[in-house]
Amino acid sequence: MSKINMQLKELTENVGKSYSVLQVDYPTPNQAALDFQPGDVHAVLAYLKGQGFRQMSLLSCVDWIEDGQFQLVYLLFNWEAGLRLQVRTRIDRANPVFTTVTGIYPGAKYYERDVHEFFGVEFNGNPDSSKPLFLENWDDMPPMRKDFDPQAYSDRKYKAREYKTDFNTKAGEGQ
Amino acid sequence: MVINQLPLQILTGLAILAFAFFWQTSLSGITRKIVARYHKRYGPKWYQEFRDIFKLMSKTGVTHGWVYDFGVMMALGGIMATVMFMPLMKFTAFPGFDNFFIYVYLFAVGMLGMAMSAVGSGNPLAGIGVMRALTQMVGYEVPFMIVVLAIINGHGTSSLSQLAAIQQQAGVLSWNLVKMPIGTVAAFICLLGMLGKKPFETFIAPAEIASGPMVEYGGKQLGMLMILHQFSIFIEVSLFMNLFLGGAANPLGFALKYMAVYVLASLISQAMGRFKIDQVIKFFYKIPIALAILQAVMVVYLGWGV
Amino acid sequence: MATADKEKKLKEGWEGISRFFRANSLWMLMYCTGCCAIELPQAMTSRYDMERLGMGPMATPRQADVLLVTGYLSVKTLRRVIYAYEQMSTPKYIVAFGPCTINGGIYHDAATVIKSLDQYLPIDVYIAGCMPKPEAVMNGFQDLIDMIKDKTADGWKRYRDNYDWYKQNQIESLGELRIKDEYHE
Amino acid sequence: MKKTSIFAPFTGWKYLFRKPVTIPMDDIFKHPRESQDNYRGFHVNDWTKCIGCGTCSEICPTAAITMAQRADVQEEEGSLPERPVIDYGRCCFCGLCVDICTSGSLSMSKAYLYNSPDPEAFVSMPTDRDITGTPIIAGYVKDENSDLLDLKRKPMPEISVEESKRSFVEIVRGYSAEQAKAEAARCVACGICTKTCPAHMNIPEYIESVWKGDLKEGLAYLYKTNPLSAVCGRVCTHKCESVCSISNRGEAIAIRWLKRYIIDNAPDEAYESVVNAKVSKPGAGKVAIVGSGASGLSAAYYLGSLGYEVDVYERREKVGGPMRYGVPRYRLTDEALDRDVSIIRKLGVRFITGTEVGKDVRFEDLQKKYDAIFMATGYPYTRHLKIEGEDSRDVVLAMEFLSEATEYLRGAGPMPDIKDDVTVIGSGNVAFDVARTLVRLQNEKFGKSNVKMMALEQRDQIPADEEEILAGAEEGIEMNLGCGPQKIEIDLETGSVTAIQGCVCTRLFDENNRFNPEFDYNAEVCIVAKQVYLAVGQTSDLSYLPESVSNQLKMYRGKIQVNENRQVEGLPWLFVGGDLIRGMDIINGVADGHQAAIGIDKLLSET
Amino acid sequence: MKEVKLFLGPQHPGMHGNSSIHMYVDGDIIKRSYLLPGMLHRGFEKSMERRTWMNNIALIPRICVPEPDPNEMVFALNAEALASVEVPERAHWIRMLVLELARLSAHLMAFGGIGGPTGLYTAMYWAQADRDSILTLFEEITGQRVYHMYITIGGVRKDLPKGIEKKILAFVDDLESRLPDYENLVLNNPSVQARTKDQIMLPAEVVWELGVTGIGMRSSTGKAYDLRKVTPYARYDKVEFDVPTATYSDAHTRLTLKYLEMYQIIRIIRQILDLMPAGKVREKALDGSALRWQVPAGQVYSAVEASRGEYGYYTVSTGGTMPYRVAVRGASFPQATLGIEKYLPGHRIDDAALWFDTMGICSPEIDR
Repeated sequence: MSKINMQLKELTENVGKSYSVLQVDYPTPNQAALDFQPGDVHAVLAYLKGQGFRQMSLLSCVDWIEDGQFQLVYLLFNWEAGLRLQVRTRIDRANPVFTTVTGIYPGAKYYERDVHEFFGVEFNGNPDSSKPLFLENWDDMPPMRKDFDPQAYSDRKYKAREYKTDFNTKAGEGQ
Repeated sequence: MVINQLPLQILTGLAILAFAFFWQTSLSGITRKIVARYHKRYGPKWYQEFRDIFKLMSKTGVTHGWVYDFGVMMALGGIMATVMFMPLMKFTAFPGFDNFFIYVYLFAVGMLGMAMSAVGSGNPLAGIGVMRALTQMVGYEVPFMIVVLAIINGHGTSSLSQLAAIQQQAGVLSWNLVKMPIGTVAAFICLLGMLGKKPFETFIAPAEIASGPMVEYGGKQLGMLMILHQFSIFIEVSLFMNLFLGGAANPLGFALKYMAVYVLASLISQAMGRFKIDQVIKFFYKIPIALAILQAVMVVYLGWGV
Repeated sequence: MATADKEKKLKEGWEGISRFFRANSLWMLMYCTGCCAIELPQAMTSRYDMERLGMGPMATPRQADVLLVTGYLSVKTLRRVIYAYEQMSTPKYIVAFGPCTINGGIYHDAATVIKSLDQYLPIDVYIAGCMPKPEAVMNGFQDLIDMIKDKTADGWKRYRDNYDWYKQNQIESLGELRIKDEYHE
Repeated sequence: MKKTSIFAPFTGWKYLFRKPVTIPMDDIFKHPRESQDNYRGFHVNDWTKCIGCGTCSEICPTAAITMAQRADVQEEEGSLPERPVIDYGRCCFCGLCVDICTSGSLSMSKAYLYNSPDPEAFVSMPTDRDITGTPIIAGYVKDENSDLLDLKRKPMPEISVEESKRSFVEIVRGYSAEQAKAEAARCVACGICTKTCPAHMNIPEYIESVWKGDLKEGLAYLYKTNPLSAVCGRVCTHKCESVCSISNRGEAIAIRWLKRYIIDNAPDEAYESVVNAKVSKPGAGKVAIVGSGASGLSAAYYLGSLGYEVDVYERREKVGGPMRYGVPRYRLTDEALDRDVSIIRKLGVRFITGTEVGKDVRFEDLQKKYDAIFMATGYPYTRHLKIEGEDSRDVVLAMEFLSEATEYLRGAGPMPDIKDDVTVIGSGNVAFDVARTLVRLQNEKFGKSNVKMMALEQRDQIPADEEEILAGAEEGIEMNLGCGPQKIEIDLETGSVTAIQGCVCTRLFDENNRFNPEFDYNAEVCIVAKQVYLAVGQTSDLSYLPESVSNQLKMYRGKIQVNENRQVEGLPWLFVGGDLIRGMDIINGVADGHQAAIGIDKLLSET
Repeated sequence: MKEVKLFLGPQHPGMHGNSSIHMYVDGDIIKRSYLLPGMLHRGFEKSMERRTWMNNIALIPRICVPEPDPNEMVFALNAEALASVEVPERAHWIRMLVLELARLSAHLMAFGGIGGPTGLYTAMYWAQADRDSILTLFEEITGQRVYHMYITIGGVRKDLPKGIEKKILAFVDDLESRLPDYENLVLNNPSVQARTKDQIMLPAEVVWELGVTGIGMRSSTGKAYDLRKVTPYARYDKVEFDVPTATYSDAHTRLTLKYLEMYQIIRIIRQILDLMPAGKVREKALDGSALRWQVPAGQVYSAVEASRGEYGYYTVSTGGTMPYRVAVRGASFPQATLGIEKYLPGHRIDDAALWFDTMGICSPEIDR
């Protein structure tokens, strides 16, 4: 892996001065992953937006079922410098509630709905966050959770085809 | 009119009706092939339109209430009546009854039936389509009427066969196309509007209102609508031909002139996008109306082109 | 007896003529339900020019003869497909594209995608390939045309005759057929 | 950019007069256009190449491929009678099955037209025709870039030849954890090896354990079918590797080395759990095992773990038989063997060493004392050649020599009397063991080596393992192939060997594929040697059996006939295994021991 | 007048793909609207967690149907970043070639697709025919017309077939000579301009608010915000090309940029064919057979510039044979969801389909 972008390094150091960064990681030379306490996220995002990270590319969620946590990942991008940041935080899986960031990044509204629908994370302050979006008449747990088995659900709900042609041959039957 | 001539007249009218159907339906197919060449392809068989219509007639129909059913019948009846009055080459089913205003009146019956039926289907898109169609009618009727009134004024008659006869006196030079080119252009633009050719396809607009008035039609009703469509094209193109291209004295002339008008309209349609309804109105009240008034002034006050 | 025979013959004759017209004028419903729809524009436009078969796209189910199920159907789409199919006027046909309609295809383990379409709707022709090339699509339609001529394209009759069975399957997988929520009041 | 103009769109009308780009109808319907090369159409399977490994079914991202059992497929080593069936109601035409196909039998045709009103028609078993049934035009085939198998074996760390030929240090060092994981990752878990392995070891399973890093589980899998894994992990003839599906196009998985990796690296508590595995109902009865070779130890382990009282009789001082006294140390260390033996010992099995049945204890006494007897005395004696000069003191027998050599190395005996110019007759694994041991001993004694080998076989017929042949050549062994010894020249004065006279062998097997060499007596070969080592096969000695027993034994081609439980017909208490019933091979012995244990358990638990 | 509810889609000729816009209209003016997605929801992200790294290559092209290759590219980029794989030089260039051809085909489709909402079907007929030539090239390069499954972890699946360079060159030469026809038909057509000029605006503030990328972003900000320039991947730093930009983003500008980009794509393709080195096309960096490939643990996001904008995957691996989590950033997600809710109202019904089209919305990537 080539050298890590200096500007990015500087930036993460600066963030570290004002906020408590739990962990820093550089998956690629111009991408940094920063972990924060849930409480810090909004302030950090607001700060970063002022630092040129004007675009939130994606809000995603990872289900760390063994740790009993959901990890929220805000992917920010700085178009001027070509730098990308993962702002990550972990929240309790049993009581998945977080506060919306639509005040900082209005574009997050539908990503939050997406995360709510697929993981069941509530976003306080997002008026539509609990409305269904992609799914209709959904009658199971949020489907992106790790303990959801789509195969079992599918087998239960939708009949698969049972072919009548049997290609197995027993002795003496062969062509 | 003598009473005992009526059966014969009706027979002639039916013959014209039959001819109109076969001619226009075939021509629609042929035009599809020509347009296909513009698309860099071959297109369907020339008799494809017949297949479509007969197929639709063989399907089951759906009803959305009596207004819907009655409207279709009324529209088709009105249009068929209009066709029967149309002079075809030298034949006229009801001599003396080929006054321009008769078509305008009878045609309106058909349109009204169509509008009733479409609204009767209850689909909001159909409603929007009908509204758009009527709005568009307001748009193109005004310039068209001005041009036609100028012609009537200039030639002193409103009988289509007589207007055609007048234009046939001195060959091409006596056509209104030559005598009143500006008005012809205006009228041709209006013809595009009447035919629903782009850029004036707004009331069909599949991408916006899912084919508008036709949205709820299927099976037999749609078949009738297609027949109606062919007849109305026949009426509109024939009108234009009789008014500006000197009608037709012989089958060849008829075929050539008719084809020229219809194919040109279709080709223009394929090279154009569609306007929005407000743009349609603005357009008609800007360019064609200006041209039409100019022509009317030239004819009525300056006496040019008479 | 003689008149009955005559009537029967007449009816058959009319049926035969109808079939000829139906076979050569198939209007498809423009409904892109899944990925296989991406080859339909190719098939319909200049390169393959499907209009030569007398086929054309239609804007609404009422006008169409053929419903194309282009690949996988999520349950959300299936509801709408059933709705569209029931609106079409008979005779109507369904052509199913790709493996997903036969046995679930690559989405066989997805929670929102149905597996075998013939549980819910009657299929007249299946076309193999992921996705079928435009030529395969056209050959599939040619098969449908031949079937219409042979009177074997009778999916709509099957649907009518086994309506309860189809409905039951639909309800089993979909819960309710017509959604009533804030989006569909 | 040009200017906007009302006439701009009409310039396109020029296409009205140009040829359309449309494909003619005939090219679509009558004779459809051929796809481009490389097209991923419908599947074609070359049944002559297909081995039924099912890897296609494993990789399939849509679970479209199932394997059908086919009775019309010849049962062969290295293949399963199964063939893929493809569900085109699933297939996504990705071609991953083609890319991973171990034998290269799967490919795709260029066909793309297939439709049917019947969904049943979309499942097909590809043969040389695809689902369309028309003669195929080849489409997608894999190449080295798209191949999804790893055809290259991870190299095994070994000590250098220079070092190895001067010492008896184990040549192979064994995989590191990363190497073992990487090697295990190559496996496609087809299970063809399991079928071929005489002991039917759970090979894919324990390889998967290595790959997952779960050595405890791996060890449990090993002990399910083979208690001599430490030995087999080093010196097994690995028939499994020769049928490995990867070996169709690449290098087989190093199954033996992975087994060794488990044994060498499994934590001690894993062994504990193996030993302490509880049996639901301990067996009751006493079993005598005669001989402590592979089959004897194997039977002892399984019987011991079932709770039987087991006594193993061994004529030598230490248990292990040929594993102790035959296989040289550079291939199999005593420590490895001791490890296996210690596990067996922990099960409560008693080893009665230095006691030869028939001499120190009578067979009839055993018969009285025990409920069942497992006879696993093997082939401990070297076969003679029966040629002139064979009885010279400079003609040494292989087994005897190896035994002396191993005793010397463990410090229990003197250095064998070797000379600086020797020839080994034979080309089996034993011959190579002898030759390579000689190289080392000569290096030790003389500082240089001069070992020759003489064999009837040609290079491609040599029965020894390929790696033995290569290593032997590397160590400087001179091979004289395709000639049979006729006479050993002896210096009449000193009585010592001077050379071997032989002649060229023209044929090894006759039409019936039976061993029946023919010689060209005019083409003579003479190899100078001061000592000749005979390694042309071994033989058994059943003289310890009383007549009442030996009369009842049925022999066929020198082997005792037994039923599937290794039970002698007519003598239900007598079980036989190992070399006595089939070819000499440790893994065969292990399998026999296991099977016999099952048979004995059945016998004793039923009575 | 009372508000009437209209549906644009899922079954609607103006709707590209299977998606639905619900509109409350007053007269012809849309008062409220929102997207009802999910008709194409297949649970990709879940399916990807259930398939091995290689099997995912077969699955993911389906996320965006008109332009599937960016999927394969970002997936491979993520796996390569996690496993620190160096891709062979030639593979980089082949990837670029495939991506550019895919971009060209997507642009042609979108450019011709303007024929739907504006009624200029001729554009569609022409563009689709040219697109077919690209698909035929794809068939020869990759083995399939639409779902190529070609870019894979460590490189590409197969080397280019012999003689393909000539065919590609012949095609781009031919297309370039005919591009002015498209310009005349669409861009210079007054009737199309009437529909597109000064219509369906996308101001820069809205771009930043929603997070719109791609042509939408470049057409309003006036800056070369193209990931190929900003964070070059593959070998985009070795080829010369311009990124057309504008500061006034109406539908016509966006169409024009799309048109201009086609020239740039052709320029890039020519350079690729010129500069492409010989050599290996695939580095088999992951141990073992594809059944047991494991990618080291880590969390990484990669994005490429698709025809519609920034297209990215966020991949989480825990070192297993399957990705632990993959999140897909569809390039058109922001404008299709929040954009329709906030900025479609106020337009006329006539413009809804055109709005959907010129914003570059692709429904399968939104639904996943």
